[in-house]
Amino acid sequence: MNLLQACLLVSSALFCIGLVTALSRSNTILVLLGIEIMLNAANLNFIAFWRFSPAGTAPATGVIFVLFSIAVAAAEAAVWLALVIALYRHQQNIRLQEATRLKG
Amino acid sequence: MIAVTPILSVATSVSEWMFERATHSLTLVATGNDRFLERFPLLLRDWITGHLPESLGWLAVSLLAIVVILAAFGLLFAYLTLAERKILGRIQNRPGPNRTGWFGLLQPFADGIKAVTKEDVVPREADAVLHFLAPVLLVAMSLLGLAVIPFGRHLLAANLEAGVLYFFAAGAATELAVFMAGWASHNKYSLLAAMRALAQLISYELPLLLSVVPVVMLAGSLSTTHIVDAQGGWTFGWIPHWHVLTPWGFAGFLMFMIAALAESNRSPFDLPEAESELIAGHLTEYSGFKYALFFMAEYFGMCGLSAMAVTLFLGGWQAPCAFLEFIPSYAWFTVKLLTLLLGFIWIRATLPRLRMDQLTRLAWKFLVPLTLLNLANAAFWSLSAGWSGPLQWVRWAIAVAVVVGPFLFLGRALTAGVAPRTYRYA
Amino acid sequence: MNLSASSLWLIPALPLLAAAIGALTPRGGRSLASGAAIIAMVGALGLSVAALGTALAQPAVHLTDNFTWFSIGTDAVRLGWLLDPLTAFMAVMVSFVGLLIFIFSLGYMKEDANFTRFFCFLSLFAAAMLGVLVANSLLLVFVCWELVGLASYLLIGFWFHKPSAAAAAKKAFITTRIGDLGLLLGMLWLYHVRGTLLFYDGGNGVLEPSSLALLSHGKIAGGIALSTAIGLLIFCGAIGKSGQFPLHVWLPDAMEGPTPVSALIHAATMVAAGVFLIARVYPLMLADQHLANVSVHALTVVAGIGAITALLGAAIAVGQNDIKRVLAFSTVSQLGYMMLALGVGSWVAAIFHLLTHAFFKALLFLGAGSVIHAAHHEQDMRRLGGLGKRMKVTFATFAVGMMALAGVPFLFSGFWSKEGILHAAHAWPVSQLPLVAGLIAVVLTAFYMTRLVAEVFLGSPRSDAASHAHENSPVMTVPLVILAIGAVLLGLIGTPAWPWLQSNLGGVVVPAESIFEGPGLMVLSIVLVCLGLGVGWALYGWRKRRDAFAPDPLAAAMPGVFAALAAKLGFDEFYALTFGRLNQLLAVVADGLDRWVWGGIVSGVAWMGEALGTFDREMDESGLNSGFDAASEKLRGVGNAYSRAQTGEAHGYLRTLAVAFVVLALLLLLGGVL
Amino acid sequence: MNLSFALIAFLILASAVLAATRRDLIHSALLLVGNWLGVAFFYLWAGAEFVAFAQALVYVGAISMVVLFAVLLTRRTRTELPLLVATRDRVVSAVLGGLAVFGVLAVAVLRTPLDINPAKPAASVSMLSLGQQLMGPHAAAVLIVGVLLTVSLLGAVVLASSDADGKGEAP
Repeated sequence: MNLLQACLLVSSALFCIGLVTALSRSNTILVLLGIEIMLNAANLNFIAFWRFSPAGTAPATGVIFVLFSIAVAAAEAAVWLALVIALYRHQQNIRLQEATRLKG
Repeated sequence: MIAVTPILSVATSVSEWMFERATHSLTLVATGNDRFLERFPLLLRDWITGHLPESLGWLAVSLLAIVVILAAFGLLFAYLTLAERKILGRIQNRPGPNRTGWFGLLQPFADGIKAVTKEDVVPREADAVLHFLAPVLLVAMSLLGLAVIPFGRHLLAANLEAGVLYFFAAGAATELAVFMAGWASHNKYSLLAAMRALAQLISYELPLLLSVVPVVMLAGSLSTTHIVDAQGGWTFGWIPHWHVLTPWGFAGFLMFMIAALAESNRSPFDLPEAESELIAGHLTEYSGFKYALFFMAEYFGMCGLSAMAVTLFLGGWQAPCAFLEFIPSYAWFTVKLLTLLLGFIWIRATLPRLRMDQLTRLAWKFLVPLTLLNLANAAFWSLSAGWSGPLQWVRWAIAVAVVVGPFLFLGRALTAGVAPRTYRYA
Repeated sequence: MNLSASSLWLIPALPLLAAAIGALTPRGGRSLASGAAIIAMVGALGLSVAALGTALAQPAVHLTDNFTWFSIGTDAVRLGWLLDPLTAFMAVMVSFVGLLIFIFSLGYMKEDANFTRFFCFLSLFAAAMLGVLVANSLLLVFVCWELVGLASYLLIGFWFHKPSAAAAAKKAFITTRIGDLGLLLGMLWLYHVRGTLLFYDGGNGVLEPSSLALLSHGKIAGGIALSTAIGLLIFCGAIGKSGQFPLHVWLPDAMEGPTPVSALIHAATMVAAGVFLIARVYPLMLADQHLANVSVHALTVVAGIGAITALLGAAIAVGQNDIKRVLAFSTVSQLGYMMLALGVGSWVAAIFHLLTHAFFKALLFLGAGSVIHAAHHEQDMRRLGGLGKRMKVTFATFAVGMMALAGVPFLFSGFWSKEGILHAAHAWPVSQLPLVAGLIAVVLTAFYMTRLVAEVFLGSPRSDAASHAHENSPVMTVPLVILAIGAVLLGLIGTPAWPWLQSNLGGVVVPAESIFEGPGLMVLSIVLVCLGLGVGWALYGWRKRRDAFAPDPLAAAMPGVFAALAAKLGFDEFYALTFGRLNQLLAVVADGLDRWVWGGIVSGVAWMGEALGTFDREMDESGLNSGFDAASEKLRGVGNAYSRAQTGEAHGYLRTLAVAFVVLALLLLLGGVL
Repeated sequence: MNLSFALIAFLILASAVLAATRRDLIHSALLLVGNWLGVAFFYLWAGAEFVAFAQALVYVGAISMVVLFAVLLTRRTRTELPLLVATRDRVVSAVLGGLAVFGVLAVAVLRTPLDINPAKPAASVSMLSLGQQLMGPHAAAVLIVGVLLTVSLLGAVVLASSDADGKGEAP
């Protein structure tokens, strides 16, 4: 196991922690936080691959990818804050399993 | 346990990273051929580190920088509180503290001893861990930013390529600490204050950063040393090339200072600790040394933002005239820093506190549009750098118009319908 | 002080900026709009003086700065700036006189509700005129030329709530457009022949020898040279702009605008543009002179038109009763002089007269404005009178202007510039008729100006307004004094004894002669001036008018002639009867075509579309719909079945995703793909 | 090098696990901030300074604020809800699912032969070249992200704004 694989394992573990959080918690905020963790895990991968890529290839693609990913995460955070507030206004709590009103 | 791990980890990774930086700045020193006074701090440092083995040199250099910053700003903090009390007193026509030591010069130390010896009260319902962590984190975070400020020609703790970004990233965590303090106290006033602080800090983070962007754009670098270097030189030997002396720089400086006032929770933006509404805000449940730590953090934050303003707009350690260069650079930096800090105190004594709606309106409807326009103005300034002759005047006229016109227009539009206040029974 | 040709654009740009500021200022911002306009004019004046300094360093050189505006294919449309003494002298005059008029307007328009709009338009006017001056391309000249027209339209119709003002603005606009059509045609022709419209372009410009040789070689039908035809078309534009016969009719009507506007139009900007244009393209006008076997030379036409206009304007001015109309017709007449000078070959004399005329005509108009302002907008000279005692400054300065215009000898600038023109006409080899016309006009000019001054300033007040008039504030009188000083002194730079202006304008040193050059002609013209003044004094000054309704002494003597002159020789009616009628007839025909022919075709097409639509709809409803209905039912059934999988629980979806991922990855791993 | 990596990894994972298991939402959120900081330290360790500071600025400075706002705006009482049976089932299934995913990922990572190049200098991408790349080949993406941020901000405002007439509320 080399350092790159260690990085990837850490990011896989982080991803799975995020997944478990998103799956197990009923609070919408925590579910969304779990998703943020997964996003971070993915970013970790980008940086790890960029750091250990062979010299002379792909100048800064990993870094730029992560920058855009962070920007998108910021946009996402704004939207999910609004979603949580709208949800709270509609059902007076933020339990995700109760938000099934659009079911067909 | 929770608290120790991150701190350990931080310490190791940051110190390793500092090592590379420190070695980098070591090489920079040898080329200096300036006066003795200018190099004196470096000589002192080399003399101290010279007694240590080579392998520990970098550690000593880093530690020395930290110790010097802590000592200097700790002392500055102590006497700034005294100065503030004295100046406020003089402005309000009373003497201020004058009993402890000559002219009250020992007052800060008396205050410190008193704070340490007081009982540290933690409410029963409070979240003990967070209650303890909040002041610690606050002080730590407000100190971090000082690492990238060039206090003199050779006095810089960490020469980062992204120094400006680092400064604001470090500052971002202070909001978190304020929130922690408010929430952990389990007191409704504290929580209200924390909410206010959050809203205020988020609102003013934007104009603060946006007013910095033009400087970064014009200097072409995020590094604080480069930004200071970009402001070097004089026209006719006595007009410095500081950013504040350009239309966009002047406007940017003013807006940066307004946002900095709000970011450091100083009057007239001290709503989170508005004593007439919220007792003492997020400080309500704190006493003794923790309370003192909060104050320390506030002053460190103020010093950090002022130092950044000096670096970005007022030419950093550059002397104002060519023939004044014989005075060492760190003296100039100190003079500029103290001027801004006294400005902070003066403003506190002069202006009444804003209301919450006025506060957010000022940020979103006034400062943010103006900073965005200023960004365009700076872009114009950089594009028109080659204009000469009569065009030079046109360039100035346009740049000034872009600054002044929207200011008047927005100011008028926002105060429309608000009659000047009359105090009939006062 | 020096100003390079590449910075020349700043001169018109400053007033243009002021106009923009004025346009954006709300009604309340009076001081902002007027301040911007006046500061811009001061700036333009400073730059113009600097430009003059640059130009006088090498009077014979045309400094240019050309640039490419845009490119089409391989052709590039190029514009440029031109700096020579002609540009510089004109720019100094326009910005100086304009500045004084702006300052005067501060007082004159003080009570007007649309003060800011007025200054916006004034600045636009000045900017357009300065643009004409600095342009080095006929195209750029044309653009600014039309802007001048637009600004004059806006300003003449400034009081558009008055029907007469609105009509006058329209008339001015349309009449000058007729001339501009000729200019546009000439421009297109020139571009067709030469492929460029730059005046000077290092040997390739249209006014440079190679181009002129080419143009004067080509002959077209009727035995006239190509350059003659193009020059005459360009002259059409000048006829319209400078109010020459037969398109002079708009100029007197333009008096409906505020008086500072009249001053600006008559003195500095609009009418000067025509004379300036001919002076600018003078090499082109001159190109056919060496040809002997052509039917007509361009300049002969110019001289003829100028002589007719000079005579006609002076004659009609005798019969007018409105102060401003008298002055307007005197402008027509003086412009005729300038054209005459151009036509007889002395463009330098024309520009000299243009400069002096700008000063004393601005002075006269502003003086008239001062009178009108003081007398509560009473303009009929029969109802004024006796103002000399009440308005001493105005009277004194107005008298200076009157004497300059009449050509009172030696002291006044008008005398010297007019002498220059008369001498040039005398030296013209082709004909002496222009000289005769000019000399008759000299008598008439002296006569009607004496009449004007006597009626307005002498005698006793003949209405309430006149008896309550008093002197205006310094903001109005100081410009008058400055202009009066200019009207006296400006003549000194162009006397035959010291022809500084003439030498510098053309870049060719004119030898100095004695003051009394060609004594015979000068004595004759002095005698004629005295004759005009004397007759005027005898008729109007000796026995003053008692009341507003007493008949004019001249009308009493020659009722038929006076009535014809008062009716402006019936030009307006003649045009209404001929061109107006023709236009109406064409409009009726066009209306009929529109209503019946084109309208019918459009209705027919519309009806066909409607019929097609109806047919389509029927097809859809009966044929296609049933098939779609059946398909939709099927889709709905599938959708119902599918929607059962949607539980609405977000956790469930995410879980499914995770399990599916694991299964897929296991398949790949075990299947040995990885 | 390896020691600090281990510490950072431990910080990241421990704070994430603790955040996922805390009852108190505020504690979870604050621990998560620690997690994000850990990720920033990882970037710093990997030599991506700019990204590390951006991460700190955006996550610690902005997104954490949004989280805390959401918590405070939707909190009713401080008392915790009883653990429901249905919740316990879900937790068990979630942990099983998570372990399965981790297993698959770990196997995939360990079985793949990966060449690494540790000799690469840490800060290989200078701020200048990063900026030139962003404004050069990636300029379109920067613009699009700008538009995205604006649109999401507007969308968030529309979503969260209360309906003025009150009729927009669902029945």
